[in-house]
Amino acid sequence: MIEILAVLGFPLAGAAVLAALGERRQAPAVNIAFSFLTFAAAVALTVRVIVSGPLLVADRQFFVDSFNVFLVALTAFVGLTTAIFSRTYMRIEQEKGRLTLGRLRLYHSMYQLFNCTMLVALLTNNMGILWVAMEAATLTTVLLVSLYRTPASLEAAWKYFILCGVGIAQALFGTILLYFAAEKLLGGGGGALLWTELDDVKTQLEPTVLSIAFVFLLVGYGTKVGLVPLHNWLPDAHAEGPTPVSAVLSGLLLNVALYAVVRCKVLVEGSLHNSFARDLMLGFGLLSVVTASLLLSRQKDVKRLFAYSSIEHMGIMTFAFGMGGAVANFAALLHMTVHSLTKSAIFFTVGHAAQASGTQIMDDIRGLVTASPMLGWGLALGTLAILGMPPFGVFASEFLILVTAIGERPWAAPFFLVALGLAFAAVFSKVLPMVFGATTGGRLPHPPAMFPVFVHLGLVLLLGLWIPPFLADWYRQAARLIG
Amino acid sequence: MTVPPLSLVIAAIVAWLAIGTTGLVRPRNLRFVSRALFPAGAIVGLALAAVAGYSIDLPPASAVLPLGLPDLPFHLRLDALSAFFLLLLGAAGAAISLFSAGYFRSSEGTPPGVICFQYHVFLAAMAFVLVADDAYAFMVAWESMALASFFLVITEHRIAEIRRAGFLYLLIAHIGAIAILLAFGVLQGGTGDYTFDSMRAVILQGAWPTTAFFLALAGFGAKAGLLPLHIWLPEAHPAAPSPVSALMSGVMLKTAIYGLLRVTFDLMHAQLWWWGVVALALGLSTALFGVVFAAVQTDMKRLLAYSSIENIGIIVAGIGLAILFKAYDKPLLTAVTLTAVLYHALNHAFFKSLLFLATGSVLHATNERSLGKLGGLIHRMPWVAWLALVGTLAAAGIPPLNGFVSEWLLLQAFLFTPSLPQSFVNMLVPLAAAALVLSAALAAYVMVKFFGVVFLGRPREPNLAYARDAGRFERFALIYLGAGCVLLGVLPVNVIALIEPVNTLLIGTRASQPIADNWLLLAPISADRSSYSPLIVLAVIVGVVMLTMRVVHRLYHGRVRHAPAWDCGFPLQTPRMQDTAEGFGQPIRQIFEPFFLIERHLPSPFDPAPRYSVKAHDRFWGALYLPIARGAESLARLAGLIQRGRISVYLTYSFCTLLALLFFVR
Amino acid sequence: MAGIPLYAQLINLLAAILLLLAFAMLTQRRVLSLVNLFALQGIALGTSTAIVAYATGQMHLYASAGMTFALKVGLLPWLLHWLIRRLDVKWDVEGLINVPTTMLIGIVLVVFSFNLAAPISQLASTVTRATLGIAMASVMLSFLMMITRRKALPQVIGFLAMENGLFFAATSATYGMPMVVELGVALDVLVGMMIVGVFFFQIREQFDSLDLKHLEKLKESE
Amino acid sequence: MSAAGIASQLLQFAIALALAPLLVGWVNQCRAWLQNKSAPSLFLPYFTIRKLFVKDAVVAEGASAIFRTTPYIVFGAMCCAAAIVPSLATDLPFARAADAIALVGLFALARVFIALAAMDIGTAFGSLGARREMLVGFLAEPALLMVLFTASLISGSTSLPTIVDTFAHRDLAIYPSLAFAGVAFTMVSLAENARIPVDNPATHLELTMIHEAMVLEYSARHLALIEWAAALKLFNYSCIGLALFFPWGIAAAEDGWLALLGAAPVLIVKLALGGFLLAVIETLSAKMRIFRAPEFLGTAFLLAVLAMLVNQMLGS
Repeated sequence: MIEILAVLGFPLAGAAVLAALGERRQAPAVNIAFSFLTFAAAVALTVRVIVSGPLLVADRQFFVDSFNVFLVALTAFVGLTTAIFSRTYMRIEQEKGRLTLGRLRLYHSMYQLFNCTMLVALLTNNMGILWVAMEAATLTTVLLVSLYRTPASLEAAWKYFILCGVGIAQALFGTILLYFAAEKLLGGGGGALLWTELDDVKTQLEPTVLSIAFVFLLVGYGTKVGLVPLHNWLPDAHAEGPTPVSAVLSGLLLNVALYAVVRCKVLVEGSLHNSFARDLMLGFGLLSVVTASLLLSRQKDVKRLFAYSSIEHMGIMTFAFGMGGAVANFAALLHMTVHSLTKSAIFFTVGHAAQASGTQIMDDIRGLVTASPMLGWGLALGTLAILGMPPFGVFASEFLILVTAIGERPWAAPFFLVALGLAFAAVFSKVLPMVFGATTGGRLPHPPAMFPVFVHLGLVLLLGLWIPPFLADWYRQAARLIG
Repeated sequence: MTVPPLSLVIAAIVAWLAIGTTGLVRPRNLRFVSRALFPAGAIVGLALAAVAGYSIDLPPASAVLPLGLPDLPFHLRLDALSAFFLLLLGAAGAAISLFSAGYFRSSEGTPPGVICFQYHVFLAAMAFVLVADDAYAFMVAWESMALASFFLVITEHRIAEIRRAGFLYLLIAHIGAIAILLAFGVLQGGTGDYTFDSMRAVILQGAWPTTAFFLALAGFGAKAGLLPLHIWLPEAHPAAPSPVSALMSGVMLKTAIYGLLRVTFDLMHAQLWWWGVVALALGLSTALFGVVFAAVQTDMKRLLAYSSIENIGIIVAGIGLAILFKAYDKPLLTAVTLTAVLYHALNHAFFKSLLFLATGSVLHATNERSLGKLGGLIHRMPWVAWLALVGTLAAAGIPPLNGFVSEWLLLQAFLFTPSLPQSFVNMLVPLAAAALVLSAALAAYVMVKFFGVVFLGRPREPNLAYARDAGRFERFALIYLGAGCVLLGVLPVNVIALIEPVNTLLIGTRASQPIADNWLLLAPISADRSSYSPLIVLAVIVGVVMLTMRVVHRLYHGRVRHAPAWDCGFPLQTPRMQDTAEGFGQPIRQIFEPFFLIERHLPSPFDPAPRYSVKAHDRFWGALYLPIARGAESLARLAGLIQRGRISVYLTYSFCTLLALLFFVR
Repeated sequence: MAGIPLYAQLINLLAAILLLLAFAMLTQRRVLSLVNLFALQGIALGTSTAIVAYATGQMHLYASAGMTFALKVGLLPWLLHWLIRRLDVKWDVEGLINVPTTMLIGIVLVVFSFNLAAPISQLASTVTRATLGIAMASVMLSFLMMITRRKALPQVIGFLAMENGLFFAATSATYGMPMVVELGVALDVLVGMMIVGVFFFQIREQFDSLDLKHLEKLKESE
Repeated sequence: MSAAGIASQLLQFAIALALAPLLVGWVNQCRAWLQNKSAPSLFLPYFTIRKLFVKDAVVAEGASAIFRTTPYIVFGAMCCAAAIVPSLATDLPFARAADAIALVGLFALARVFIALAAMDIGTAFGSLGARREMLVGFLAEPALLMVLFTASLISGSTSLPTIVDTFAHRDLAIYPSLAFAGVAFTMVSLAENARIPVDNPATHLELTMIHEAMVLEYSARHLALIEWAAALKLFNYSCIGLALFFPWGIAAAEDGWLALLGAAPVLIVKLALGGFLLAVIETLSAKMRIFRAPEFLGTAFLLAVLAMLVNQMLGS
């Protein structure tokens, strides 16, 4: 119980402290410290769950099982590395005069609050609180996206706020219907919204209400996941905000939204006894992969390019969860991990690259390898990892997903492969001239924070070649749980 | 044997990786990298070749590594087929590593340490491909090989064409890998078990074997450079530094051949005869296309790259013929054809690496690649010239050397086809034999052009006078490869004894009687039917030549006077009057006009500095690749319409999705 | 209507009023009256929650009714009025498509929501199950209103109207969610409004107008 | 490897060496008569070769070792080829080591070396001749191999003595495939030996010559060897033609000395007739433009493939 309190308490405390002394010079260091404490608490919680199995504490309000504990650990870890990266990044931004100290204060406190909301969304057992946490996450990041006060960032923030607000509202309606269906069985009061309760009784829930509820929930949380017809806010929000925010948005928030969708799918799956929920997710997933890979080739801005790549990868994960079965779920969970690690690493390098050449337009960034070799190689390896080149983990999960797709839904495999081929062609043709060739980029005033990048890529490489046994059982348990 | 060969092979792979990573420790230190690491890599290569040679006739050994996915760890297997190709990789790899010891200088491109790392990861990945025994391990090794070679191709990434060539190479390699993955998907036949053993057990029904075969042909053809997917080869090989292009041309293309043999002969049982016909036709058209384009090239490395396409075409044609024979259940004829295929693969690895390394030395001495600016190098670079002559004769398929032996075996195989029941095939095969012979003859034309324009005649540029011969390491590597070409050509019987177990593995039954009985005479079916003994031919020729030389010199005094060239009495002679590369290729351009897309630049009559240039382009760019690119472009523009920018439009998307789903649910 | 108890009839009446107000807001031209209609909707929502609290005796519903009154009738409308005065955006507001077509689409939406909610309401044990359809209809209508508005402020008001519809669905269909969730939703809406206020000032400062046509540069289709 | 075998092998090798210049002289004489010119002496080629041997060799400055060794290699290859082709008897132990395909390979070896030597000097004519020689080479070689394939398909083996044995002792049936092959073979041998339709042996007109352009720079003993090798090549080609299409009179392997002696006059008569036929062809036809050569050799190639197809179809 203490771990959960610690995991949630530290970011909240961090947000408060940073709100108070955000002005001072050592605010980034404090930010890192709090992130580190959160990470430590998350590790403690993970160990606790491994040792003693799922936790249901605080009068069943918080529920930690093998599915969300690895997401908590991942969120805390990426939060820590992003904090480390943002220290150097923000110092360079400050020296460039693009951010004042006041805004930095807002940035640091909102960053910690955002971490807290994500962790609450992951740990809570109450579907209502899950919705509230998601809404809070949206609100905290809206301000972060519009930190630079440029017309483009304002537009991105406004669209982000309206589209996600409307999406989340649908999710609220879905939650209400869920509550409505559950209330008949579990009676009024708090019990009807608890996931564990719903999970036990899901077979008797009313199918028609559940299917309509799932539609609202899928459209709601699907907007946050960035599934294609609802994805329009994602490229703008991820490209216009400061890089640490884009990294955390792309790396973590999308995962948390998908986590929520999967939680709902588990309930609906139990009651509907047909594959309606899974087919819906399959359809959205495949549509996202194909459309995103098509849109990739039209990008001019490097962060928009990788935002679309996030849409594509979220599509892959939704497709995998949609297929269901032990192997596909296992692959989807693995893909979640490696995608957030690789994507955040890429955003770190892209951030520094943009700072070095002063622009995010890809045609003006040239020859990173010669300007600063670490940055160039980091971006090259990161891009190859995200495109699913083998030694890296993304290939392992994509291999498993493709293999199950060929087995269970052969009609989908060709679309998948064509989309992956198109994405490879588009992204690599734009990144290759950026990394290699004669250099135009200037030097960075401070050495780029490449430590987080190579830690992430190292982990992804490790996962590509050898998945540690404890992690493998973790994923297997979660996969069985998801069903 | 105390240590099983498979673990030795794994040890070799790990050794290569270790050498590579030590290179990374001090990337800028050239002496350490070239004097210690590359020779070490060469020694590991030799050891690998020895182990592979030894274990070729041992029963297959397999092992499981703890790496890989939890429920699909890496399976490894060393059987006769992978042992043979490991032998090829080790032997050729050792020479090329030795050459690179002397070749790499601290150029401004990637630091030598990084090159050493990428190089040895490339070697390790290729070795891993040859021993992988399940789809996941194979794909990981396959694409790591493509990735490592991609980074090697763009070592001098300052130049735009090299970056473009690198991108094209990795893109087509990736598409090929996707096709291979689909092929494995079909081969596992719904069992969900992706190890090769289970694929061997699965009997596919209906149209699945055909789809699997054609997917594998497309996938491995993309890496080997078969016709429609060959575009990257003439771009990527010349772009890479010479030792890397030698490794790619000599060895990497053979991993694609290994993959094709593994899938068609080992994993799939049912072989339909018309697969063979398709592979035969595709192979021969690739061979003809490759050699015709090689004849009109003006860049020596592009010329060799196109000639690699030709040799790969011949090998795939041989595989097609082998499939044809196996489909009609003629084990002996399949054995002869497969021997020819494997023998040619080994030969090509040797003589193509020799030629690419020779161009490497020429490039280093003159740093000039276009044939128009070379010439007369035999005087200043005798070692390189004479060893390149050995490679040229081998590539042209001249009797005593190895190129001729594999061509001879393949022609013998073509001669046995009349025994096939299918009358249509009996008609087709003479034409196939004719096309094969035509491409072999054209190969001679190309090689004469290559050697003549580069090494013979008078130097076309003044700075060629300062060209120095190759260094110690480079010379030793060239000698090793030259000796390899000669030995492979002169001792075919022993080499075929090496290939015998591979045939038995691939065909299943033991061939009725060995192809080569006594060590001197190569007689595939029976001695009186057809036989060829290169050793005797070489001995007779050398004997006669020595005899005439002694007789002429002793009987008639051997006084020689040096004078300016006679040249029918024309007084004025300048080096520019020699044939240029375009000139030597002109007859081919004339005869094979429809093959090319010719772009001519003719000077106008009052042009102060008339420049005449002609470029022969590849029709496939316009016919196949640009339409695909344009199609993808227009599709993307269509998709771009979604992101129109207006928030109300986005809200409508969300609203319509909601209504559609609700309507659908009710 | 006679068979069911008085409070149910009152709730159905208030539901009808809520639907009427949603329609009115959909087609309203002037921003000021839009804010007043939103306040009226708040009142209707508050009273219906209070009636449900009285009928089911759930104490926390009284608290949420009080919160609705405080928030949706008091604070938010005052905040909107203050914003309108500071940004002087009192001019007329025309929608993207003309009023008759919006009305037509609105009616179609209401019909669709009714027969979508019909099977669910049979299952509801609560007396006021019929209101679920109305709540869904008002959510759809406010969604439509957000789509058809050109200016930022009316869009935000549409968003708040949607929150009202959801809140009404929560109270009428299921006699209110657990207290913690109610608080969370209210808090989110409040913070949302604070942020919107900040946005308005920034957009005003950048584009010196709140028209959404300035916010259309991030796109792919050029 | 019986003693008789070695003896007949050496005998045929010696006869080939001796008779080759005579055949060239005979052809030149016939041609002079047909063009009613006074014919040079029959033994003129012997005199020229002897004369050339005693002269001082003049070698161009830029020439490398290839230039000086090529005559010996070309001569060696031609001798090797002569040892394979059965002219008097089919008892040739060395033929066991190299079959028809190896024969074509030997011709290719000679052609490649002579082309390289031509390019070695670095003059315009050398590379011009080399390019044209390789052009004729890569078109003629496939046709030659197709002819040999047809013969080996009929006889079931690719080694020349076995082919001759099967052909010599078969009953006199009409083989249409062999007829086509014969015509194709004559066209190919005309091209390969630089005879009139493709190249004029006697000419020194720079623009038209192919073979002469390559040996332009040779003198004295090198030129002698090249001339002798060319004569030997013509002799080899005629022997192959006789062996494949007129095999009667070649002593079988097991016959004794008598058959060998008996076969000599038959060979001489056949060669005389062949030489005369060659002279007739040369007088009747004119030299073609170099880019007409591909069509000429293309028809030869077509005929050879047609022969093979006919053999498949009719079984004969």
